[in-house]
Amino acid sequence: MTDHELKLTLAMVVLFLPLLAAVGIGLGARRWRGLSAGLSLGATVIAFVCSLILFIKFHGAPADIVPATDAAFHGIQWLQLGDFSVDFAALIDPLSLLMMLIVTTVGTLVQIFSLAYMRTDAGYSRYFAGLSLFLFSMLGIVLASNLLLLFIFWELVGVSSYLLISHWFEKPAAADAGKKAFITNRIGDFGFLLGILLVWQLHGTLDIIELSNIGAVTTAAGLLIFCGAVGKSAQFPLHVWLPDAMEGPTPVSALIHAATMVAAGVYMLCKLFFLFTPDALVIISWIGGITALLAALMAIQQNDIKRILAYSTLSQLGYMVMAVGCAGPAASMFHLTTHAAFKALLFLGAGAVIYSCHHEQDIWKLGGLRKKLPLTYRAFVTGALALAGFPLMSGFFSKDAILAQAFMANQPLFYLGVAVALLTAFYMMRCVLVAFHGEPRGEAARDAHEAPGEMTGPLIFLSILSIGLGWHFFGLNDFLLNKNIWLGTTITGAVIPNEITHTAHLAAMISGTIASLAGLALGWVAYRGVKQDPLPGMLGALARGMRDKFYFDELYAWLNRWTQERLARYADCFDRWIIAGLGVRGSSGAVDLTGCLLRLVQSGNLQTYALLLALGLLVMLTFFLF
Amino acid sequence: MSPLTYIFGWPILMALVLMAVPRENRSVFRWGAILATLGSLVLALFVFAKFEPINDLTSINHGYAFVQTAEWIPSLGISFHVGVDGVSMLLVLMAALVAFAAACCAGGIKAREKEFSILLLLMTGGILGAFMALDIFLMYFLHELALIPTFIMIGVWGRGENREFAAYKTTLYLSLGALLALVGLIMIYLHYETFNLPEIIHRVQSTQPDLMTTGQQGLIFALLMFGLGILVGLWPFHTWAPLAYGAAPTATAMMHAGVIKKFGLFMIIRVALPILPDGAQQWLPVLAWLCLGNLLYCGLVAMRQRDLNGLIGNSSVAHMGFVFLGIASMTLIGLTGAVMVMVAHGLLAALAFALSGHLHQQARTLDMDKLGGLLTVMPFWGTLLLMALLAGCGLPGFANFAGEITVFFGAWKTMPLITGIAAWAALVIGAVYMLRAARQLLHGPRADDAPHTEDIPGWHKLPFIILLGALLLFGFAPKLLTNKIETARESLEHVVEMYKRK
Amino acid sequence: MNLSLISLEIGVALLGVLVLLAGLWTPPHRRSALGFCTALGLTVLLALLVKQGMAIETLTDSSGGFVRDGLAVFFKALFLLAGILVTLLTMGFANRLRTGGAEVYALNCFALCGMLFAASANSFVMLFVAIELITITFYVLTSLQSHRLRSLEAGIKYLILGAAASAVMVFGIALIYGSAHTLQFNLIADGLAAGHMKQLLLFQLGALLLLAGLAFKIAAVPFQIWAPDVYQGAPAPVTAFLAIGSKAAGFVLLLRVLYTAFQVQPDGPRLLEPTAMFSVMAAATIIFGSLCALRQRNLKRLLGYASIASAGYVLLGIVALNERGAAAVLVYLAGYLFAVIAAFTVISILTPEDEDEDLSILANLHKRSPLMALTLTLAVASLAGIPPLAGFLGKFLLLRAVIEPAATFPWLVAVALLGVVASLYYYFGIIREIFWGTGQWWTEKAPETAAIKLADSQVVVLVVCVLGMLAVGLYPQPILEIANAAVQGLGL
Amino acid sequence: MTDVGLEHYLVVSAALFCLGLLGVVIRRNLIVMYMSLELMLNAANLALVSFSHHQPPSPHGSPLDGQIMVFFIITVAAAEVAVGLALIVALYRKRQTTDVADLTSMKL
Repeated sequence: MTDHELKLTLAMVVLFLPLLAAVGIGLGARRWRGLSAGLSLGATVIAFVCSLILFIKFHGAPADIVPATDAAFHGIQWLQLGDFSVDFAALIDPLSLLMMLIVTTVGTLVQIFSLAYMRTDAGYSRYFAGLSLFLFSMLGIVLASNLLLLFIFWELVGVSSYLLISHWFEKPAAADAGKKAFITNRIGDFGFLLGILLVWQLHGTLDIIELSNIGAVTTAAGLLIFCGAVGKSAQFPLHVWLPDAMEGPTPVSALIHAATMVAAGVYMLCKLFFLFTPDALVIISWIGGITALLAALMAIQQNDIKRILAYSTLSQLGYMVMAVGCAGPAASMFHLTTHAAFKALLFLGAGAVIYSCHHEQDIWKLGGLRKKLPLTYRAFVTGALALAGFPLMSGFFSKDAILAQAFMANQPLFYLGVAVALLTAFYMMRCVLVAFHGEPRGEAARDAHEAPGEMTGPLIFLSILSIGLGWHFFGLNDFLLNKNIWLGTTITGAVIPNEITHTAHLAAMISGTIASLAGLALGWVAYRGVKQDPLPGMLGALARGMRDKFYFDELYAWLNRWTQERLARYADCFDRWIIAGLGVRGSSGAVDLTGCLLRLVQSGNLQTYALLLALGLLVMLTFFLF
Repeated sequence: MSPLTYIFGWPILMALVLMAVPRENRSVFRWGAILATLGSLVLALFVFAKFEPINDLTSINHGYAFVQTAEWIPSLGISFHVGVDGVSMLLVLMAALVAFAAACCAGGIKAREKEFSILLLLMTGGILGAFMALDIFLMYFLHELALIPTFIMIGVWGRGENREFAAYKTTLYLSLGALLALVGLIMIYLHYETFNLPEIIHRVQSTQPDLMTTGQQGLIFALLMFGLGILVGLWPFHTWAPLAYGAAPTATAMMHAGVIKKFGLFMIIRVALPILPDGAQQWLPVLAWLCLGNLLYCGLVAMRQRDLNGLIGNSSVAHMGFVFLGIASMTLIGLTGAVMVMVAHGLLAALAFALSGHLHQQARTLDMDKLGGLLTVMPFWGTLLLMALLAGCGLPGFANFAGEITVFFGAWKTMPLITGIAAWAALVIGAVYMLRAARQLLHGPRADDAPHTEDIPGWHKLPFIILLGALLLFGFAPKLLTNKIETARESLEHVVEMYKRK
Repeated sequence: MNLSLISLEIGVALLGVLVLLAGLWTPPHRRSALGFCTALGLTVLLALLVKQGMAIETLTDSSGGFVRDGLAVFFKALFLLAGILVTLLTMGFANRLRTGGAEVYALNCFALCGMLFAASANSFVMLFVAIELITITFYVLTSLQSHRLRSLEAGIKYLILGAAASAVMVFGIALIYGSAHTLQFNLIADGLAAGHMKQLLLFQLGALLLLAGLAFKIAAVPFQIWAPDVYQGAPAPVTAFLAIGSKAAGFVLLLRVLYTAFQVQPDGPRLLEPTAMFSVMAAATIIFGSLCALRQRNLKRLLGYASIASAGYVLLGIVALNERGAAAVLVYLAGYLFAVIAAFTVISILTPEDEDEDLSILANLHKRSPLMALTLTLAVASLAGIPPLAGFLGKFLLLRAVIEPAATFPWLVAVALLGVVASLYYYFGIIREIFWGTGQWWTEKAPETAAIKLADSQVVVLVVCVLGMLAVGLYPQPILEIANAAVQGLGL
Repeated sequence: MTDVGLEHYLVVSAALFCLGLLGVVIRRNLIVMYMSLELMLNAANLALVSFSHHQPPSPHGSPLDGQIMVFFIITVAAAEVAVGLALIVALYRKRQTTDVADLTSMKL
């Protein structure tokens, strides 16, 4: 078996096994809960193993498209019309190998965790089918070799996310959240689609490899493509769906809304880095920065443990996008990887807490869990420290890389980044202190007991990754800094990812450490042993604003009501009253009325008839004779 | 004899046979209809499989396969003339699929089964024949044969308070459309003195390209565009559609929304575009803007619907906008996309109306405010409805997406603004109303006073599965569609070339 | 004088006289045998006519006033067929007449005789006599149910207005005679062609008055005023005969006068402006007939208005001023024959003795008599122009004729389309009453449900009409050929 | 003595015709209306006869045509009168009236 064939086989196994699992569950396995879970988990584990083999074996190889270069597989065309063709082919480059590995790893862990977490759920089989479908779609994004294929899987992850968020569809909040997520994503996808169309018009191709040989052409195309990432990675101004998506089961939040799907936007930006002009990058970086700051501020005043994590996810995604904008896709991918580990850890930890505390999610009703759930506590703290960028944790290194990029590209963003790092440390400290320390403040917290092994096992594994992923020993950073793994950077005129200078490195390291420690310290001071949140008293209106997410939901609801809904109402009224009413009924009524009037002529009186006859004759003679 | 003749002759023959059966034998009618449509379906699949492209436009059959001709009214230049190319082949297959599904779904009819079955079969035969006719008169004639049962079925077996109004409005509206188109067709005939479609097209494209002046072409094209547009629900002539589908019995709504409505579009592609390239040049820009009326405006109207059928009806009108956009783009890609959307939407509309028909049969209401949480009580139905709704908002994996995206690619280069607005309507507005329906009907808690509903039993699932299966099949492998359309490529290219000639 | 030329007319007249005489000795309960004999006799005559064939050689008598060409033969066959069907239809109705059980058959024969002459008229003398024979007979026929005030009233209205129209026409003939110095069609044409026409204004005035008289016969606006009342008041079989026979006679005379005598052609001498006149007339007729019928509940009156609208459509074929138009008129009338007779047969059976022919009498018809329901539905669909019935073909041909590239009247076509759409509304109303009518909602009376027993003669009429509509609609090739050949003689 | 020419006859004829028409239009009694109709027919007769009399020699058509026509008209008119009067009598026996205003059972 040649390398090429091996690559192809493994990639296809990775991609299609989850789909087969989903189809299998849908077609009949859903009647047996264990079989469904087994199918799904088995597929994911095999996919994980294959990904691992692929990564180890090929992580240094240049980008390769399978099977389009393989004559035997040339037939797999999804669509072909003249000069417009969409090949179903996988683009395997080091970046996609890394992403595959991340997705399958987290996927495996989350599924193991779910075995216990969802055990009593009525929609157990449906849940695993959804997860498998999601994994298929996500891996499709990772492997897609052209933009349209990417868009297809992009949409499919959207729908699997929709299905999983509204898994508990009887709950109105969950159902609404799913809908909101899907529609908000669709707004981003709208831009994405236009971007694809524009790229096709300007470049004449949609194939990523071919595109990478052309490079960026206009700012507009890049920005439109970026719209897709704004939607999927929940960037400002389309960030509103992600917190609501926490209505889904917690493992889903861990997998989809923390580690993988929301990172797909960042992944796409990194992979298509060559499509962005410097102007586009500036805008991208600012969007990322704003998202990071806003989300961090909002996170400070949230009380739901999952929502805190959701806002922190938003904030970290903003970080990654900012890094891409600062011409640092390597830093971005680095943070994406570490973030996947520690945020999955945090979410699963939160899941364990929620599981143990009978679905109590308000941190002010928890407390004192440190003693009841020691293992979970340790895991959660590990994750929190990693997220806060505590020195030598994985998050420290990746955040450091991003700050360094920002330092070189855009100084204001650097300071913004530092501020965000401080805020991050602060709210994570708040979360840990309030939820785990002190005395239990609610029934649920008092009765809590440690979760079973299926749940703690993944926690331990992820804790290890969260600590060590950034170390030089893992080689992740070096791997990403290798220029060869980036598409399109070899052509002339392309934007080259920045190389981090020593000064930047130093500045980032020092300010990052200080921010992290300062944030943790502030949090310790503010929340040590408190019974209720002291911040609203100190900050007043600002704290309210943070708690109410700066009123974005209200703003959008208002906007929607005043634009689209109002238009819809006008259209409906127009339809009902003007077209169907005035137009159709009106004209038929007019005809009817004319008919009634005309009939008056037939008065029944012979004399009138004779008169009309004579008049008719007269009219006829007048008209046609003279 | 060509197998095509059997495909559409078989249901008509069955209708005639059923006329002689006494009305007491209720099940005979039901099974007769199913059997006849199944026969057509099997034959259509056979033809689909055997179909071999004949790309030689100069051949005696002008690139059509399975051609059969016979004299009918020679003194008017009218003949019995059937044949298929890639485009009509797909529509025939889709029509046969939907007809079979509709016959299976006709079980809800509990009164006058005899007449219903006969009308359904006439409808099926008529529309199948209309898609394969190569004589313009025959085409029109068979379409009318399919259209008229619609009116009767809405009037007799329709539901709701205003079914009579719906029947009247539909009749008058659609007849007006058909008549306008007829005037246009007669005007074409007066120039060429024949109704033989391939011959006329051949003369337009090679020997007599300038037989009609630009002004005449413009007039005729306008007549065809608006006449056929009324049949399809082109904005602003669409208000009959939601009304009619709201009142029509399930099988009728499936057949009409799914298949018969496609005829207007088919005729624009088949007759108006090739014969009237100059007319097309004058009017297609107008059509491009009108299609936004469908996509955007009807989408917005659909957002306001409280009734499931109203929503599906409006959305089905909205989806016609894609086809119009594809036609207006006048590119090979756009036209291909238009045909794909026609096929996909035919299957989808039939599926959606079949589902809403089942719900109505169970709950006696389609008011979305009164229903909720149905996914728990009717998992199979609910899953299918969810998939249909998602297909309706253009989710990849369903044939609709393949068609819509192709249309966008076809239209983008020439009309970026319109395509952009259309994409907004497709991606966002479509998602808003489709998911709203899912949220209200399937999700959420069940109301305490919700009517008792039961899932689709046993073999009754078959038609649903067939329709959904076809949607998924063509969605995952749109090449199955494009391969067939590709065989008509040369003639489509001719059309595009003629269009761009000036 | 070659008697064999008019043998058909003689035969029909003789048949009428024989029936009248036989009626004297026939006891009242055997009267239907008279009808049967009449129908048989007419059938034999029709068979003879067909056997002589549509021999399309033009034969004229020595004086030139009578012509027997394709057109004449076509219409003679049409009239005879109508006569046979109406006679059969009358057999079922005769017991309602109270008086004149035998006379009705004889009068039918005489009217038919007039029509046969009209089909062959080639001079104004013949035209006048034929028309008067038809009209005066119809005065009597209309008021034959003299115990019904409506019948009598209709007769008198028809009489006064019809006589006035005749007087107008005759005055027109006089003026034409004054300017052309002859009453023979082809001689007038020769005179026109040779430019002998001196007093042009006189001729035009005369022609207009003459056309007004003919327009009265076909009930075209503004001379439609009599039609609704007479259609409503006359006994149903008479209305049927009036609707097809009298109207078709009007049209054959119109064709002859316009094309043979006046030689109007699209590019001919501009003595008249027939195109403008007839297009306005057609449009007004279509609009008036269609709109007035919309809210009409009396079935016969409704069909009266509908027949006005139909006359408008037929006029479209005359507007076209070409062979196609003329042929379309012929085919349309052939289809119209079956539809109208079918409709009036059903009405004649259903109409209660002393009541209105309100639409509600149709309620439950599909249960009471499926054959009648089917026939009436098809008849109405055919009148509305729905394929695959004869009416569709007729309207198709008329539209085709009027949409000629040379003479486009966009507004006229638009009016015609609107008329068709409006007509769908009221025809659909009839079908609705048949299948899901609920009877008279304003009274508490439940609709009749008793099954209706049809007489054999009525079944024959219904079946013939259904077959006729379907045959003309589905396989029109033969009739098209005949019609095309028939209009050759018009000199277009 | 003034020569009475074709024009004079025609003027009289036209006047008669118009008078007849006017009579039909304005009179309410059926019998009088009927008489007016006869007047119109006779106007036509007068015109025909005078045309026939003043017809110049012409290659086609006999000058007697017009007068033959007149005989036909008179005959037909007689038949018409017979039928008409019978109807009016029948009406009178049924309704005791000959006023047209009473004949409006069918309208609209």
